[in-house]
Amino acid sequence: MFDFYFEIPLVIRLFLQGLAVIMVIFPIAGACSMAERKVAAWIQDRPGPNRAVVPWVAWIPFLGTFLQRLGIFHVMADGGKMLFKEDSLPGHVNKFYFVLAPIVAMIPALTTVVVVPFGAYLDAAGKIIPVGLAPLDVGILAVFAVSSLGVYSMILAGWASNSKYPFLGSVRASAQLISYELSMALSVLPVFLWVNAPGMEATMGFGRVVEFQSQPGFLGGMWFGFLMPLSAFIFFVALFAETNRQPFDTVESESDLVGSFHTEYGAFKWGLFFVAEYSHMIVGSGVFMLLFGGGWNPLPWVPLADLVGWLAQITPLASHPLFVGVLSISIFLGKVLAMIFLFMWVRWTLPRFRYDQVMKIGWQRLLPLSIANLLFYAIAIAFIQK
Amino acid sequence: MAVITVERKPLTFLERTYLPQIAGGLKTTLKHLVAPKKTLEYPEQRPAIPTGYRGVPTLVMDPNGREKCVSCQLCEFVCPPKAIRITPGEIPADQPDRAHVEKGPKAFDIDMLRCIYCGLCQEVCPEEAIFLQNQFSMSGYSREEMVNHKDRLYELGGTLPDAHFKWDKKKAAEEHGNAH
Amino acid sequence: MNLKAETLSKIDEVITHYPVKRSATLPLLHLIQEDIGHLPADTSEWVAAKLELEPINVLEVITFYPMFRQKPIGRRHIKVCRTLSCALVGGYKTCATFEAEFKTHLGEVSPDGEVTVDFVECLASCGTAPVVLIDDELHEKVDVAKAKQLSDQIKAEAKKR
Amino acid sequence: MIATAKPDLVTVNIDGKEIAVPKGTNVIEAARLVNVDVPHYCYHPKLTIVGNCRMCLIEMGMPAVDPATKAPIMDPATGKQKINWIPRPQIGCGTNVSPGLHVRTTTPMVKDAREGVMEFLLINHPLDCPICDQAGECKLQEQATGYGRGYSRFIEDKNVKPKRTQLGPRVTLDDERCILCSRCIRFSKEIAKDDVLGFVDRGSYSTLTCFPGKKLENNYSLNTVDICPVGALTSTDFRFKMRVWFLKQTNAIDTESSVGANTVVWSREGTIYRITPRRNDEVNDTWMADSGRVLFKAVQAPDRLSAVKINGTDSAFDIAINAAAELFKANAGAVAVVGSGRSTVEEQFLTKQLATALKASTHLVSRVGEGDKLLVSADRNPNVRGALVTGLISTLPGVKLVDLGAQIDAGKVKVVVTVGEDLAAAGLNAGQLAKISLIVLGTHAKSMDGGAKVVIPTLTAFEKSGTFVNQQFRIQKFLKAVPPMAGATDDLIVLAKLVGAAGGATIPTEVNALWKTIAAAVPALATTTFANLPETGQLLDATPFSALPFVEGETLHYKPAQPVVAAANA
Repeated sequence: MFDFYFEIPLVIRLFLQGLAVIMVIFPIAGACSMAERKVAAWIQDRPGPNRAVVPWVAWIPFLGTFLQRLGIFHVMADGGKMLFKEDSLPGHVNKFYFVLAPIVAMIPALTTVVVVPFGAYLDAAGKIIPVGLAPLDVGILAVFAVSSLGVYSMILAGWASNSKYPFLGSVRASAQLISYELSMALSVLPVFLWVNAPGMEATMGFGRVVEFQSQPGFLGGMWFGFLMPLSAFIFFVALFAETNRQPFDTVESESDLVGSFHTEYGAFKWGLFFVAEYSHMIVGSGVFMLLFGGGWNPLPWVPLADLVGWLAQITPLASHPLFVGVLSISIFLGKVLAMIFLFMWVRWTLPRFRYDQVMKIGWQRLLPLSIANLLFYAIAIAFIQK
Repeated sequence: MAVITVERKPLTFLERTYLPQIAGGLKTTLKHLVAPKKTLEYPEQRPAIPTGYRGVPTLVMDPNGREKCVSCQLCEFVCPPKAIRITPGEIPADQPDRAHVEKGPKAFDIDMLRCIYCGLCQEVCPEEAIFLQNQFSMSGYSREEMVNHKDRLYELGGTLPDAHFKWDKKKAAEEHGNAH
Repeated sequence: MNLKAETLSKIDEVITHYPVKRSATLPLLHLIQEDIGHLPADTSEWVAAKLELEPINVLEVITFYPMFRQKPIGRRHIKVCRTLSCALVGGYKTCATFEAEFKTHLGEVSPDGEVTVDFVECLASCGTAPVVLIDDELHEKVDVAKAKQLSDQIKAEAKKR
Repeated sequence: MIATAKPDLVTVNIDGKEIAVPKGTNVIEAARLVNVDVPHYCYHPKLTIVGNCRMCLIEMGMPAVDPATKAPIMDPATGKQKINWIPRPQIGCGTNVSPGLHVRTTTPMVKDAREGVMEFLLINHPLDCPICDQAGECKLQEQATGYGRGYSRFIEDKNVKPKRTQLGPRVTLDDERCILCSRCIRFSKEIAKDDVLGFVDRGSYSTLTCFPGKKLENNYSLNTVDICPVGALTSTDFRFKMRVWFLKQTNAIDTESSVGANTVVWSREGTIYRITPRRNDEVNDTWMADSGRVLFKAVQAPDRLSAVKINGTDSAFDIAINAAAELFKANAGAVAVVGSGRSTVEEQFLTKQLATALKASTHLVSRVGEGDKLLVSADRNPNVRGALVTGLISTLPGVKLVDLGAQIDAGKVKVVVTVGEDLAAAGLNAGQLAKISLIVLGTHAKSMDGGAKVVIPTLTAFEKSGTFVNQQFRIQKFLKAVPPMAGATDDLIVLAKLVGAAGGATIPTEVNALWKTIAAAVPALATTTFANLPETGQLLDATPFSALPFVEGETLHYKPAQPVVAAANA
């Protein structure tokens, strides 16, 4: 059915796929920024942004008003503003690196998406095949490797700004990322230890992890989040730190560093930093869901295949590959968005840690914990898979 | 001075992880997420102005519609940011309802870009002619527009009830009083 | 100033009584009032010139004493005592009676030009209050009835003329 | 201890403080010397004492002596001589000091007396302070605060009196506010010798009036406004113009005649609102003439010069100086300088320097009017003696610039520099003016401005600091009251530039620095500095000029050295 697609030369196909990802990530990032403002408002008992409206939408009764009250047109207003306002370049900055920084920020943010599968479809054999741009075997390693490059953008931005607050912010950013990357990596190791059972072809890809969580049986159907709560917790906390979200946003920390690395930025360059931050969040949430949240499986002990099977009993259309693809992507996206809501919810609940607390948590709490966690599961898995 | 040492209860392990507190916090914010909104949508919904509110300073008329200000310039003197500027003038003798007051402002300007809404002008006014009233939003497109002139000040101020009738009494005394 | 020759000579004489001319101000004013009946507007200037003063000095004296009249009065001058003793036994009523009888108000000349009624301070006959001085003649215990009687008498005398 | 008094001094004790004062001093003045304030309304140091306000009531006593032996009676409790206090309070203004007099101003009796007097004074005083021009400098306001009861017990109706009587062309009377101190009446009678004010209807309705048909219109009428302790007499010109607490006070000198009355200029934000006299017992006591109080109106007059002009077209200052320099060069030896008796000493000094540099003849315009024997003298130039002292002129100026006219007619003078003088008004005729190239330094548009080659606007006396030498050869300074008008340049700067243009030395134009130059160049001013000049002025040695026939007749605190013979010449 989609054979024509596979007849397109590979380069163009990959280009189209890449474009598609950008076309999805950008609006979601924009929507996230909007959602952030709305969630913030609701948590603070405010209505939030609710003014902007496109004229012809405003004419639709009820729906127009509803959309306006929801504030969704502020995404367009904000985006338009960011695109069209004067993009000033301060006189005292290192111009080349200053312009380079937001570009550098975007590259890892968009690149990591490549290796993250965001759904699955049933092949002719009825086997669930993950959908992703590049289902690499090194999966998690690629994510770690590329996403940690994001910190270079902050260092570049802070240094190129030639201003003390951005510089302080960028120093904090590098320290914070190094501190938490360790725990993060250690926390996911037990997952891969488990899924790479002796005798199997070894992989660091996400497909196997989700596949593992889709197995029938009690342990199989149980997501890693339940199987390894400590790992999940450490990964979750480290994720906050990696994406510079509250309570770990000492990097941005507007109350003591003005705006930190993006103090001197404005307009679209500033916007790019935020799109990058949200892409990080999206990718991070995706990785968390793949590793600990069952991927595109709807519920614990209810794998996607079972759901498709049940639906197929109602209508045979349900086993159509396209439907399964859309269903799985929707489930996965839903989980990711739920994660992002969690990010926002936490943001408006917890106060920011002090910088020394951030370092202390990272090195003195999370790192020993993750090492202990790794040792525990290494031994446990050794016993189980003996 | 007695020093009372308050024994602090040591934190339990769970408390030291802060996780229960974080969960409690999340619960609180979740409650607020669905709670009814507490804000006013300002231009459409106006707040109720409490009595004694110090809004834009205005000039008021007495119940007879006569201007109360006699341009004593005490408000100009007391105004900390020097927002008030008065040009005093004499009320000509041919105005039957005002001539007995003798003096009134020829020009009365309040620069709302300078005004800090402190209310000292109202406090110092011996004639109770200047009041900070309910009006709280002032805007304009130019600096000139932000200067309230006398006409505008009276338009904003209107007429307030007044129990003194000092000048009415004075006029009555002039007409029927202890004149020799 | 239209003074009688007799008054003028009296004035010149009275000035010599005092070491400084200024002191003759009061006697001069009395003499002029006796002559004319009141003190016309140019009195101050005339007396000032006479006594080498400034007119304002004389005017101050004229306005100070209630007995100096700056306006003409009626042919008869009725002064009713207003001070405590007389007021207590009906001085106010007496005064009102005179006012009603001659259809006039205090200090004004009655319409027929006959009298001026004044309500004045103590006439120094408290024992026989209320007292009334008509020109230079003192009338004692003038109650309302006697006031009417006095009024009739004045009216009758006026008719005779 | 009672100090031994000098023969003409009397030692008194005021609130426990001993002070020796000259005989004849009254208690208010004696108390002032020990910084004890005795409140008063009717008393004025330069007027007779009437003692009718009763505000200065104080307690007095004399040391007790035994009537028989005249031996002092000692108080065993204190070991000092007993004081016989007079049981009733006495007025301070009407009591002259006597040896050993004891005064108490802080006792309950004095306090009660003051409260009582204040209460009576306020009975009929209207609550006019918000509209009253005197508010802020009102004795009644101050003393009601300082010594009054603080609240009113008066529930009856106040007397109603005329509110805006025009006593004269310059004075407005509000009779309700009058507290009957009679200062104005005494001033009119004693100082102005124009006895037109008086109280009529004395009693509850005492009213200050001008005699019907007369007006308070003598040239000193506004002094009554100054001495009025309340707001009864107000200046019609200043009425309702500005509250006094906004006004900045600057010491100045009256420029209308050679009396040099000391004044205070009251201004706010560069606008002058009024001029009042300043006490100088050697010159003008506490008075000044009305005519001197309106001089400030010249500062903002519509005909003020505000642009440098060359041949009638607007130009720039430096170009004008260059044009002057060219005129000087082209007509070397044929230049005359007309100085002014209205210029300051500093300007006259620079004018003299200019004349020296140009080798020019100097002239001064004379203004002779009639003296009023009080504070306006016959010589209407405030500073002719300054010109004599600085050497700008050596003889008194002749009438109508006859010398200069003759020189022009003879063709000896082709360029005239005039410092603030209108040559047409000063006596040159149109033909003479047509023959010369004129360089004008002036403040106001004048008839010959159109014909002048170079016109440089300069400052009025209110916009600059300087000194004048008055008829007594008293050098007095005045200070800048308001900032200079835009477009006008300080006379000193213009003159110094002209001196430079004429090839002379550079002279500092800052007044203190300039005075160092002046002190070095002018022997009579060798010991004078601008900064340290006393408030009351400094008398200069007049002997070198004693032979000159000055035109002034006798005025307050001035007697001409010789009978006025110059009048005959004039």
